[in-house]
Amino acid sequence: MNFVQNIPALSILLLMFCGIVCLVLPARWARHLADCAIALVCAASVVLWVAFLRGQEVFTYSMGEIGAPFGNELRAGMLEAAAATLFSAVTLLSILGGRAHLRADIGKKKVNLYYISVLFLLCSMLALVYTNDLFTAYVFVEINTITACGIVMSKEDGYTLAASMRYFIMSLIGSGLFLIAVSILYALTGHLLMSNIQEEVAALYASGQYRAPLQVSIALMGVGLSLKSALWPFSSWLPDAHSSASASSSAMLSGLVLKSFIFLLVKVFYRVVGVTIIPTHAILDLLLVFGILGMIMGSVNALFERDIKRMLAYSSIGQIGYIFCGIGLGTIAGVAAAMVQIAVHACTKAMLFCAAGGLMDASGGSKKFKDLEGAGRRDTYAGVAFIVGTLSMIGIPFFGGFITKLSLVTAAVEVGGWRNTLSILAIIVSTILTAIYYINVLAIIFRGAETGPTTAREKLREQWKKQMRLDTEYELAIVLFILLNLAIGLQSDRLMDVIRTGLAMFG
Amino acid sequence: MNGIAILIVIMLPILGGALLPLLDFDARKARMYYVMAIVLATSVLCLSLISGSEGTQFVLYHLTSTIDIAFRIDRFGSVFALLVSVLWPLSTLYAFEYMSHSHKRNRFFGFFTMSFGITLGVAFSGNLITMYLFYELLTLSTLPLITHDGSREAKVAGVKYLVYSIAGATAAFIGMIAVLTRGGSLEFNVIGLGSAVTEANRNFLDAAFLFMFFGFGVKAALFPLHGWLPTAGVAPTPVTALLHAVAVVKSGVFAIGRVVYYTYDAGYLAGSIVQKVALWFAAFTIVYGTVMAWKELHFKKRLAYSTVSNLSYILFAFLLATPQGLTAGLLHMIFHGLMKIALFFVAGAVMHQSGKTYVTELGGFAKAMPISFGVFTIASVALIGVPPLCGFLSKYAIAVAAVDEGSVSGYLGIAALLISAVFTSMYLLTIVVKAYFPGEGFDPASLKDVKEANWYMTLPLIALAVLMIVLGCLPGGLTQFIAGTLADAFPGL
Amino acid sequence: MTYFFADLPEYAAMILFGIGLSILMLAKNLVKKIIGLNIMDTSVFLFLAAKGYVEGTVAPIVTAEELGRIDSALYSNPVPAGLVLTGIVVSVSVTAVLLSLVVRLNEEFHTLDIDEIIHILRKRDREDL
Amino acid sequence: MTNVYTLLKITDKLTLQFGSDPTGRFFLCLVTIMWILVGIYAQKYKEHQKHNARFFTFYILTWVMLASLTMAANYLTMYLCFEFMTLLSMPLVLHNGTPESIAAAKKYLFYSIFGATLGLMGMFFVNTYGTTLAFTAGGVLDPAKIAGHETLILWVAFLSIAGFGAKAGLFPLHAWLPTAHPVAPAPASAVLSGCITKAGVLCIIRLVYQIYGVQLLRGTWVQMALIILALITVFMGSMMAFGEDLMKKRFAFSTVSQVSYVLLGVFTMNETALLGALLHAAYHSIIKDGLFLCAGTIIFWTHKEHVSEMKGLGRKMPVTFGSLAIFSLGLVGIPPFAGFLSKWYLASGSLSEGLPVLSWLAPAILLLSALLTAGYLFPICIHGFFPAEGEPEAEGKEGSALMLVPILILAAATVLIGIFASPLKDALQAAAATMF
Repeated sequence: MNFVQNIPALSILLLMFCGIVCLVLPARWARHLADCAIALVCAASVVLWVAFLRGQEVFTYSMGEIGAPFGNELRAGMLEAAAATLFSAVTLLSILGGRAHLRADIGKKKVNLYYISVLFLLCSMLALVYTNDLFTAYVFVEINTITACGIVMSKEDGYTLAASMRYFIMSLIGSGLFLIAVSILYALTGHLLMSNIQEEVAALYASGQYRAPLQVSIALMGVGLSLKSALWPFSSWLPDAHSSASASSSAMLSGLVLKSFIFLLVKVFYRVVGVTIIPTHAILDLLLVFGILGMIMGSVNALFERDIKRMLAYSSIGQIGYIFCGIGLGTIAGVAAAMVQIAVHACTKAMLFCAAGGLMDASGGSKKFKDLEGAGRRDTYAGVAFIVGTLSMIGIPFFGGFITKLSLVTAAVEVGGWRNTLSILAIIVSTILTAIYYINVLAIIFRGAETGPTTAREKLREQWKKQMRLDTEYELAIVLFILLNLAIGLQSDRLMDVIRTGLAMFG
Repeated sequence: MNGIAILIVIMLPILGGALLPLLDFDARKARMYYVMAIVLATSVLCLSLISGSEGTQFVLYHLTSTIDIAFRIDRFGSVFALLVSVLWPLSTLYAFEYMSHSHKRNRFFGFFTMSFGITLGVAFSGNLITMYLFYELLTLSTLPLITHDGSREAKVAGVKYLVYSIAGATAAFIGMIAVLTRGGSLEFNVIGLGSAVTEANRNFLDAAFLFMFFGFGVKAALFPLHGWLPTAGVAPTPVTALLHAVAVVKSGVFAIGRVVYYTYDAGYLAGSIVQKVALWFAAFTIVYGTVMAWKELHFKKRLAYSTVSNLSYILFAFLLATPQGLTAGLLHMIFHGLMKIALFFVAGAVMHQSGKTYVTELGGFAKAMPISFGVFTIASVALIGVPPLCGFLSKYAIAVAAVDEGSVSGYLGIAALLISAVFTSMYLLTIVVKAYFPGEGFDPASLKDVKEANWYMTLPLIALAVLMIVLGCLPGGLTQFIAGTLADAFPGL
Repeated sequence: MTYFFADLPEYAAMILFGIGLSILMLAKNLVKKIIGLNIMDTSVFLFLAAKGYVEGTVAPIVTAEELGRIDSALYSNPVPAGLVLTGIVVSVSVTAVLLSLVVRLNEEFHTLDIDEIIHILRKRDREDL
Repeated sequence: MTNVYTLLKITDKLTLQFGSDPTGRFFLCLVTIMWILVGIYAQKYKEHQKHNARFFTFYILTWVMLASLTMAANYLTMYLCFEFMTLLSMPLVLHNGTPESIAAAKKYLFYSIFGATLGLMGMFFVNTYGTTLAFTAGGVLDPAKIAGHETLILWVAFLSIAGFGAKAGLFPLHAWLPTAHPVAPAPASAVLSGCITKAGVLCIIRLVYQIYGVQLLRGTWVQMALIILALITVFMGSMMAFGEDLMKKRFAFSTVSQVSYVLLGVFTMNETALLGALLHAAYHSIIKDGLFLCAGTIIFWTHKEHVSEMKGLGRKMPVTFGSLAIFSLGLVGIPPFAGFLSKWYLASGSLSEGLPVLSWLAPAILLLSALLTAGYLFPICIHGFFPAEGEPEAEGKEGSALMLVPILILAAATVLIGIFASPLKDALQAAAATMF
């Protein structure tokens, strides 16, 4: 057995272990431990990814001695490795980018607890990515829920408590549905491992037995997971939760947590149900329609929002719609587009939330538009981040968003019938709306009274000094986020290759 | 080497403009010299590129396996670049004076200069996606110019502009991707989609063409999509003049020309139903624009509607998909640029000197501002199409192209052209008459505070008037230059 | 009829799941919501346990010497039991977190009604603006 | 065309060329003489108005363009001169600066431009279907190219000819004439009516005979339609004039009617009729200029604009009213005054053409119109000299020499050209012959 095959299990276990250790560490050490652990996981994931690029075959890794069909398995392929890399990298950057806020929002005493949540959150996301076992997936879904709520409510003001309560309840409904669906599937097939279930499902489909319960369980899984990933209209909890949390929490929640459930959903669709059966299932149409509605409604809501973090949260609802639109198209190209969007949105939205934190810092902590005027000049990193984010969201070539749009449109023009028309129209409409509200933000954060020529220069110098004192971690995070975005935009061929190979490894 | 030169021409004004707010000039003069130096350097470089480096191709970056960011200099793009690089320095000069009392001049000139590079980028794009890139950037870089004065009206106009433009660009993008999936490439190759056209693909490609036509048609102010242009008139006049009569709108027209002749080829379109649909829309817009201009009393809005109409002249010519159509369209693209920018400059000069914005308030202005209104008269007469001024030549060429093409849609266009000519005379000459002959009861004392604008404003005007006359009388060099596009677009010819 | 009785636990599980889900979604009182959640989870455990039990079999406890000589059809499926156990752990921990959250909310807003809490927040928001 | 001079070569096909041919020379002479006479008259009339520098500038510029038009050697040049003539003559109409005059000037402008635009459309098609744009007797259309497109070409011909007809007051584009003339200063009305309308006629002659060619048009529905339009205009103009009280407007309607006599001759498309047309163009110029100058004189001294106010005025202004009587006799066409000969040729040309119905209808309408002409012109003189019993004595006095001399010259011309018609007739016959 090749060493790299240990990486999935080890990274999950490492994160868990570190999380537990953090409990007894003082805040500062907890911080360093968390940073190192996540960085290590990130590096390990990269190693795994590289191994796949070098020709490593897809492999399964049994936890414990008991093998299939009873044992618990992890399974890794190209796409899983890439997703793990993305998740850990973005988590790391989000923590870096929102660090300044953590101190203010949580208080020194409890920061180590926050890092526990983060480590377990990442751990659960990686587990969702790697696991080959549906019940394990359920367990980690719940861990994910608890830790995600944990990082929201860590701020401990009225807003976050209420918001995390709503978030919790919605999530529990989702995971409850997921659980019952898993149980039904288990009852039907007698298996919990994805690959085994797929064989059974194919056999059941061929024989025509138990069609109804099978359909119901697929639908329940789809609904349950889309509930957790905030597909419109199940997204009412999201704006509150994402906007009230601390900057790095928002970044992770919007950028990653939602995506981990979508990743699981894709796995369910293509590894559990199977690529031959799923395109015939009505759940895809449902997801497409709601994805499209989400694209539009999210943007419409964002349009009227006067609070920068809520606006970003609504924007996430819209962007999640893109992902579901891609999945709902029911073609491999569509899923590939969804995967691209997962990557692009993860790094763009996380960056924007971090930058929003910076803007708030520069405006006395307020997140209302009226207080943010000129904030982009006061905090140029955030300003640049918003420019990049806007260009990416509109879909200017060189930026990640362009690749999303490219792949989604490519997928959309090739499917037939109403899906084609509807999705193309939705893309147009939502692009317009997105452009409007992001440019509106740009206009606000770069607005500012023109000062006289002499004072302007003095101010610039003063600003420069202030900038130097700013948090270098935050700046580093923003720069890396921008680079990540550009990297996706510039090296999209490789990304697409990875996704295509990865999806092929699913089958 | 020349590839790098293209990049320099495009990036110089973009970077120069972007740096302007950072440099933060104290003195008006210093900023003026800086901006002028950049603009002039770009123009000179651009002109020397056009004259010396035709046929250069340059791939900047392989964005994906099928999509490159590439530049090239061909005659079609050169014509547009020529127009832009001649008019930009004039407008910049004009803008210095016009904006002298405005606030946020750094921002204004920053974006104004950036737009120059971006427009050149559109001209020198080597494939559809590169063009799309610059096309989108153009929207974004001109948006702050429209909302410059910060009033509510300006914001509304900005949002409207943004909505229309982004919608159009996205639609065009979808068309492009459709072409990419069926045609396999986004390069401007003269064979067009010939090899990709099969019975099965035909409808698909037709739909893609319409997507691109209406998508780019937004900037070209095609009828149902023109709404942003008149409202964008709230922008400062140099912007309205240069961008909304030349750079922005022409980039839409230019893009459609690219699509017609370089992505699809003329053979694909000639006689097809999509060509007819497109021609009808263009013809209708010609009439609609002039009628609206005639009804409009706001000076700049009237000119904006006139632009709506005239842009469709160009579109109409391009859509004929014949060699004559191509050259006629390009000719009108250049000439309309000259004429319309002159008209807008006069409108701006009037606003700047007197604050008057409605055509009904212009009684007797010719006496107060003789140079401006002299040029206005020349430009009006040229736009109506009176020989030997330049507007006649291009209109004539378009009409003759339509006659030669010989289809019913072509004749429809001629009819539209003629109706438009009459309305053009009506909406422009009424202003001339009003300005020169205010009639009985006019009190000259009411205009005693109105002075002719200074040379920053009048020099561009005079230069434009001279160009209009000279090019109208001796278009030989220009037509030859334009005829050079035929070798590319019609290789068999 | 026998068919119905044979599947009785499954039907009961489904009905309970529905009840639990409804309470979780519709109840205003947070504690009731948590009760609903527990009902829902328990129903799933019932379902799993019912699936694991096979009529006429014994518990799957196998000594070392029996290994390799036995007929697996004689034993109940052990996996559901394991699942139920795991599920209970998860459910308990979620309930714990939720209850602590409820306590904090009660401290903050002096109510257990989620609608009221939202209402209070909205009002604060408006005062902010 | 002889002595062709190329001023500017815009493209290979589009050139600005000037040249002369008998028809052009005839119109040039006519226009120039009229311009000088009216110019002399205006030296006195200018006391009546402001902004004289402007007036004379445009007066001369209009002449320059009109003269250029007569010498234009190809379609493009003609179109250019036509447009500029419109633009430059417009300030003459609005010279008074009243709101009505400005509105009238705009009406004049837009009608003319609309007409010219239709004319321009002809050029588009001639460019493609013809061999050249230069005026060539017999037409320039290439039979090989138009084969199969006859309907199209005929429509184009019809529309472009009718377009230039706007300037000549051809129904249905005549409406600017009665609006523009009453508000313009008298000298402007005179040249507008006497000369500028003839520019429209000249353009139509060029199109019919030297661009489309008689072969193409003769006997087609286009010829019939144009003749019918001309006849409608002749009759309608006279009727309207008959019912009009405002003197200058009456004369304007008269112009509408009379110019269509000329057009009728042009459209009949044989040598006799064309001769009649050219003759009538000359006569009408002289007479109508004279009439407007008389009207101007009356207005200048008495400020009376309505015919009904002029009863008994002839006694105070005998020379003016005497001339008016001579002009009236000429216009009605009573031998030996000028108008007779032209109508004779028009009628005989029409009869010899042999078009169904129209051959005899045209002379009949000419006759009817002549009666109407008598009906609207003679009463002015009669009431002028012989007011009814009990009319109050009219106020007024005879004008100055500067005004009277041009009028008298014109009156003398009316008589003399009528009596000694042959030199003019011979010259015009030669001119007409070159058209075929």
